[in-house]
Amino acid sequence: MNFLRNKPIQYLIVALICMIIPLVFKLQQSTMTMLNLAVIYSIIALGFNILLGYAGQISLGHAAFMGLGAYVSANMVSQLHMPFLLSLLVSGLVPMLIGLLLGMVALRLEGHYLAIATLGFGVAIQQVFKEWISFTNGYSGMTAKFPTIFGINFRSREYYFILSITVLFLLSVFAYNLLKSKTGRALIAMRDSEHAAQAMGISLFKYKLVAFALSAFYAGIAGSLYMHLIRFTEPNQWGIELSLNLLAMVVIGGLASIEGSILGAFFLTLVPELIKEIPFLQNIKNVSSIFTGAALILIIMFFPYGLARVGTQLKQSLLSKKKKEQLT
Amino acid sequence: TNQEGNTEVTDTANNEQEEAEENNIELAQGVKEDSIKIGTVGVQSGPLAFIGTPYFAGMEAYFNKVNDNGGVNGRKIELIKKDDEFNPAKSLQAVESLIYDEEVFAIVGHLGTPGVMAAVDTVKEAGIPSVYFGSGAVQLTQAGENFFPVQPNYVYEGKLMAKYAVEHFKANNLVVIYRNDDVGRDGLKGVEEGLKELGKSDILKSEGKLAYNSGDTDFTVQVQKAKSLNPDLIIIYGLSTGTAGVLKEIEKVGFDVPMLTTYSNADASFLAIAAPGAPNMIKNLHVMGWLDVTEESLKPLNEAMKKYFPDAPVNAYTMAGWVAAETFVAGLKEAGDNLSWEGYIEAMNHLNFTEGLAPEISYSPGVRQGVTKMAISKVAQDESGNFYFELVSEFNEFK
Amino acid sequence: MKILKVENLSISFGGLKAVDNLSFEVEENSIFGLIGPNGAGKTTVFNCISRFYTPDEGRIIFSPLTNTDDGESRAEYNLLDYKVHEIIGKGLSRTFQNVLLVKHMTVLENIMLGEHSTTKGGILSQGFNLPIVCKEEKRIREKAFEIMKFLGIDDIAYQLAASQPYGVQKKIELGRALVSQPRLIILDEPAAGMNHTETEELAELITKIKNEFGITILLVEHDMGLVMNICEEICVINFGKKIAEGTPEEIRNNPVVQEAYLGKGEELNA
Amino acid sequence: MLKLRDVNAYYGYVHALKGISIDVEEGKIVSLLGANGAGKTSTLKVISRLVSVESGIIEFQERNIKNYSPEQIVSMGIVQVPEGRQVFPQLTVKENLMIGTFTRKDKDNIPNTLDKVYTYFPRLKEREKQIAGTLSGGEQQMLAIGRALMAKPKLLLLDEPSLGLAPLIVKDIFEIIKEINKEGTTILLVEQNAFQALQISDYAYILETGKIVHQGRANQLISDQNVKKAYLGA
Amino acid sequence: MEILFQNIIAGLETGSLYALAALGLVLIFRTQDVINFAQGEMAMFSSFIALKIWQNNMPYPVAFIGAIVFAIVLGFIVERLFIRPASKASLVSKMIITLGLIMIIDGLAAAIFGIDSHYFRKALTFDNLNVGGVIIQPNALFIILITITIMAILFYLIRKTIFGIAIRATAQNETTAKLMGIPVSKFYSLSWVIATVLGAIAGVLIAPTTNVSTTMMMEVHLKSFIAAVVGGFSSFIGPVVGGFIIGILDNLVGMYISLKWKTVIVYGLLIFVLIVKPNGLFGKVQRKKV
Ligand SMILES: Nc1ncnc2c1ncn2[C@@H]1O[C@H](COP(=O)(O)OP(=O)(O)OP(=O)(O)O)[C@@H](O)[C@H]1O
Ligand SMILES: Nc1ncnc2c1ncn2[C@@H]1O[C@H](COP(=O)(O)OP(=O)(O)OP(=O)(O)O)[C@@H](O)[C@H]1O
Ligand SMILES: CC(C)C[C@H](N)C(=O)O
Ligand SMILES: [Mg+2]
Ligand SMILES: [Mg+2]
Repeated sequence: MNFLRNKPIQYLIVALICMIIPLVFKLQQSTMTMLNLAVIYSIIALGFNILLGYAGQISLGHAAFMGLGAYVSANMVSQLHMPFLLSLLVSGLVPMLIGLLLGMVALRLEGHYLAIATLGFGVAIQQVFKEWISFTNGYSGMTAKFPTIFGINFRSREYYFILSITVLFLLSVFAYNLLKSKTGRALIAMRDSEHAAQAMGISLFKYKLVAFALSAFYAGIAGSLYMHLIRFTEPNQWGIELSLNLLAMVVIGGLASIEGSILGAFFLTLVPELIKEIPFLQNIKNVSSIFTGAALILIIMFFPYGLARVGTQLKQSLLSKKKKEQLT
Repeated sequence: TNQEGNTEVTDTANNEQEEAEENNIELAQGVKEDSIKIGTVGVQSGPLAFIGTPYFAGMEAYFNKVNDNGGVNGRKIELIKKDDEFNPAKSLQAVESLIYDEEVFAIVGHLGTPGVMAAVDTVKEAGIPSVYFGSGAVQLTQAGENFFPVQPNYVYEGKLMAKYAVEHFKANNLVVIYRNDDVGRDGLKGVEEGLKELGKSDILKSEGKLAYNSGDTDFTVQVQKAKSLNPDLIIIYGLSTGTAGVLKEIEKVGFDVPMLTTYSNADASFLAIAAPGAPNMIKNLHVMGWLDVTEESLKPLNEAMKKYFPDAPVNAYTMAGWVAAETFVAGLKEAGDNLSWEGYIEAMNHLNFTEGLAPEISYSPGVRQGVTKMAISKVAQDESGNFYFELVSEFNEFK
Repeated sequence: MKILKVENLSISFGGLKAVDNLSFEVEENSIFGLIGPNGAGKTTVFNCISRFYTPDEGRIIFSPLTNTDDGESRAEYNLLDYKVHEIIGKGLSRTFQNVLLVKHMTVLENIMLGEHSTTKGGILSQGFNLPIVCKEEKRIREKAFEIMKFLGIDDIAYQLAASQPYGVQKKIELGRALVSQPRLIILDEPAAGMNHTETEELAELITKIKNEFGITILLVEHDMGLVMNICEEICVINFGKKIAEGTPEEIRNNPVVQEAYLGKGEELNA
Repeated sequence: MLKLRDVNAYYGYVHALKGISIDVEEGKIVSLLGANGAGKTSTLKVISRLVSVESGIIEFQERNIKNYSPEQIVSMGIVQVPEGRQVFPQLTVKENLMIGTFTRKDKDNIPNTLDKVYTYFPRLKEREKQIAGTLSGGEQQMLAIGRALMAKPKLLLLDEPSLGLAPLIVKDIFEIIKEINKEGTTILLVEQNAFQALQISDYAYILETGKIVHQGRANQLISDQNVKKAYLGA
Repeated sequence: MEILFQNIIAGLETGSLYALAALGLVLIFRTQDVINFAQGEMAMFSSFIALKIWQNNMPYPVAFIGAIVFAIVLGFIVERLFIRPASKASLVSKMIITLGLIMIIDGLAAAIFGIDSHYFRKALTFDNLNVGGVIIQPNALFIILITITIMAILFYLIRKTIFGIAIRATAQNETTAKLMGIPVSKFYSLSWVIATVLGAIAGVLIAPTTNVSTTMMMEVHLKSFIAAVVGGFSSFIGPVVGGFIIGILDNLVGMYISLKWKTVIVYGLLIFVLIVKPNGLFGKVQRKKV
């Protein structure tokens, strides 16, 4: 059973279970759409966590990358009639190139200044979406089709779920491998002490670019998957609100944690919808927003290291209590 | 665009048709002996809730009234409401939930262009009747036989504004200040098209097209530019806050010129925020209208609102919701007991509804224009200083 | 043979000349001390050598022995041509006056960080966990353990670096500098915060590093016991200028140094 | 003046202080010695109420201060020079010094104290307007000590004041400590430089892994062969 | 020429609204290193209080003071209830708390006050001045004046008094600040209270321009961030000048370059300014010492 300790294998098992559940138990279609969305947000959150959690670089403009991925992929599939898989890859690569630009900005800026510069970047890109009609169809919005891979059409929400989980799984394993080796150490070192990192031979230039490029890549992939699930997009979606939501996902899920990114994304996608379903709350206006806000705050107060580390945190406090008792 | 999708859909549609032929009293989903379940989707929370909330209230008020009077053919109408937060993905999710999980008979009054557009394919593939869209998107007139848009689309309204500009205002020099988004851009496009068809393209120069952004608070540039062009009419194609902001600036610099704005602003709540900031210049303002807003015809709405939602305001959005419900029920009455989807669509194809707030709503096979007649009203002031709209033209069509 | 030559180095901050036309040379495989009163400019010199600062004037030449295919050869680098992160790859590593460990890493990971520049494998091969990456990880891990054993901190390999006492943190930093297989290590006050016994251990350790690994050591330190004990040559600076240079014995008895820095002889040995 | 009885403290589940009892008499200099990680800093933090105590008694001038907040401790006259020169890096030297006077009531005497600190550390006067973060290590240490002196404390807690200071200045520091002690400030001193610390102290405690293993009059400890071997070096 | 001046004057007025909103933001940033995303929402809530008082036929000054009193309470409660319990959380986590606050405050405001926009009067309602064809509203001058006064007071407080030094020290190193006897937690309360009051003042003065509604501060708030960053977070003059610059730039770009692309251009300029001066126009550049 030793191989079960291998993280990628654990991921694989979880992924397989998740794929099978909807096939066995028929879930409602809208629920499946929501779960698909949660998986897609997990992908962008994962990329964003590499940036924020590991590399310590903030961005408040990441929604723009997801939007870019969505538009690139819609154009490639619908206008250029490219195969979906190729489009998926390209819709990761294009934002990645733009991500490099943002990385350059990050070389000069820190902390809150970086936050605002990236926010400005996001707003500017969003504005480009609004004005560049030939690429985005402006406010009228862009439509897309369900993807076809090797002749199989992913119109059913269950099949689509298999597709999105597969992508999430692959990207999680990639992230895991990367973060446990040289790059991961370099990013963390850069986050904790730029001086120490530099002295150890870590090029801030290289690793800031790597972090921004990777996270933009993940965002673009998520955008493409979103586009072919919802089959419609328009510029207003890719604004600050989504970028801030993303930030919230990663923080409450757990910074610098792959599982945390996924937990956070699921939390912020599902919880507001579930709250709306609670019968006796339905008459209160804006319950969902109020309760989601409260939940966010409570999680940070009680589990400052995020949902992913709730277990460890509880274990530790129990342990310290026990040890103290033993000692006194 | 969607090859595979389409064939499959026609397949299922065929199946249903066959079933219906075999068994004539087969009712569509959502229809029961004494009830009929329908759904609606719109924004109820977040920054745009000010649109969706009164809109839903208007709809509910009408359905409540119908139900209190015994329903339609003995069937009470059960309305399922979904909040999409103006997010297209959530809107799609809501529509899916209504069609496949709640299994409603029809979607009524789906609100918000992005959400409507995101769900177009799904609604089309399902074949479910969708009546009234809280959207001025022009694409809906071509979306399919099961789509029944009602409110004028922005492009059409723009065209009609051009016509009024030329015929009513005798304008020779026009300026358009528009909200730089789907609403304003479609409106501007309409004005341009209208002028072109009227052979008057020269009265709107490219310097005369002035955009503002939805969040703008400072309209100095737009008003200064407009002023320097010396126009004889300004069309303001924007929603309430922006339009009020423009008016305030116009008041500030004392710019005395006739103005025309969209039907979205044709209600008292707009006057309430715009008038105090521009007490003089607002009297130059004209609004388009597609509804008959005389006290007389508003009476049922006002009464129903007083009864069911005493605290809610009655504004353009309430009226829109009311019309959505009216239109759906009109179709329902027309269809009688033939409550399959085909039956309803068939009935709507012959609808000519004239008893409602809108002067006339009619469809025929292949024609999904919705409302085409609009009139203009001017802002006036009564003795006690209150502002109100005064109808100053007939209901006209473009052409 | 000189491994490091600092020539006419000057740097100023605002109006303050922190280092003023300073030159000194460090003999290969020796322990060289750079001492001087507080604010004399020692850390600033280190920061210039490790390229955190760019001097206003002067040159810094680093000429380590490098292993090439056909035996050892001597390279010559003008350090001012390189960026901070390129220095360690040339065979020069450093520690910091205010210990700079990566707080959220274990001791082991901190030390592995020192091997960053010698680890092979690109982003993609790491992401796909190619065999070369596994092999490299294994190699640097073993190397890290070797160093930790040498320093006697292998038992805390998996603990967080930040919760270690100050003295241990200094050792971890030393290990991190050592693991990159440098030819020259520059140490900024390694004994600060250590007590007498610990300082003696440190002295042994530094000598051992020199002897066993053949690494040259350039040292800034205020603990005169340590400096006099292990340094072969000492350069004394004050106000950024060199005021004396020589063997410990010469320095100890130099009146200028006594006046500016040491105080009278007897107090020294206390 | 200060009394600790059987104090236990934890970091998470690390038992850092295991039943520490210490007395500091008014007007005296008391040293706290021990190897790395023995718990010296933790003891000072417990007194300043930065680390919470699990059990035990902390009294200052007969008052139980266990539930006081750090700022209350300071206003009672206990001021600490923290380990590792914790200056405020973005403030100027002068501003750092002024922070020291935050709780002082006798605002009129502040210029005097400032003059005094400047005579102790002339370098600080030269650098009055420099941003503290750019000072050299030793200069920062001087600043940290000077800042505490600005508060005119009744009890001064010094955590390794000689850290990173040049030999001449170290000598000065111990002179300064003696001097302010003479002027009425009681001192609790943590030092690695044990020999010099004992020379100016009246009494000393030796800590090992969170426990007090030796204590006694300073001059006795200096001559105690065991202590000398284990803690002071030959 | 008149048009140019008209645009600049209007830009100054709008800019001072951004600046006013930014001052509260910067204050909290300076004391706690936290960016308070909810600053705008808190200001919105206070503005509603003023509106309600005014709508109940109370005189304008009463409404104004009512909003300020409310803001004092609100700032205190928010700090005690939401920020302090999370004192151990990281800085980004605190940012998320303020995001959560947005959701709560927005939700509550909509539930309590409804979702409609309301007209609110100006502080000064004298007739407009006409200076050589340029029309100036006395109210605009009043707003600009208030902004500069508040800026000056804050500047003095932070730069010159022992409290100011203590506030800055606390932001740099909380633990050591405590060791110096600074009542850190009281300072935090106080800075939230002051910041919320500043927000309320901004809100009440902005209301005549944006109308009072749950969304009234959205755009202003965003611009105020940018103002703070362009000017530099490390001073109080910076954000004010930053606000003026953005207000004027917005108009000039719209006037002379393009109304449609002005957002892209202004944000592009912002990023450019930051790249050239990474600490903002008034921020100090510091060589970090190792
Ligand atoms: N970035 C800077 N800006 C201004 N002054 C600086 C800067 N860096 C160093 N200094 C000044 O330059 C002088 C030399 O500092 P440096 O840190 O090199 O001293 P040092 O010899 O290492 O002293 P110590 O033994 O106390 O660590 C000091 O007086 C310091 O205040
Ligand atoms: N923040 C912390 N988290 C966990 N453990 C800690 C923390 N701070 C100190 N410790 C542990 O508590 C013990 C006592 O530490 P303390 O800093 O008091 O020692 P010290 O005697 O001051 O040592 P030094 O001479 O190195 O300053 C040590 O084992 C240390 O590892
Ligand atoms: C006027 C409203 C009923 C419609 C809304 N403005 C929309 O975008 O679709
Ligand atoms: Mg130094
Ligand atoms: Mg200590």
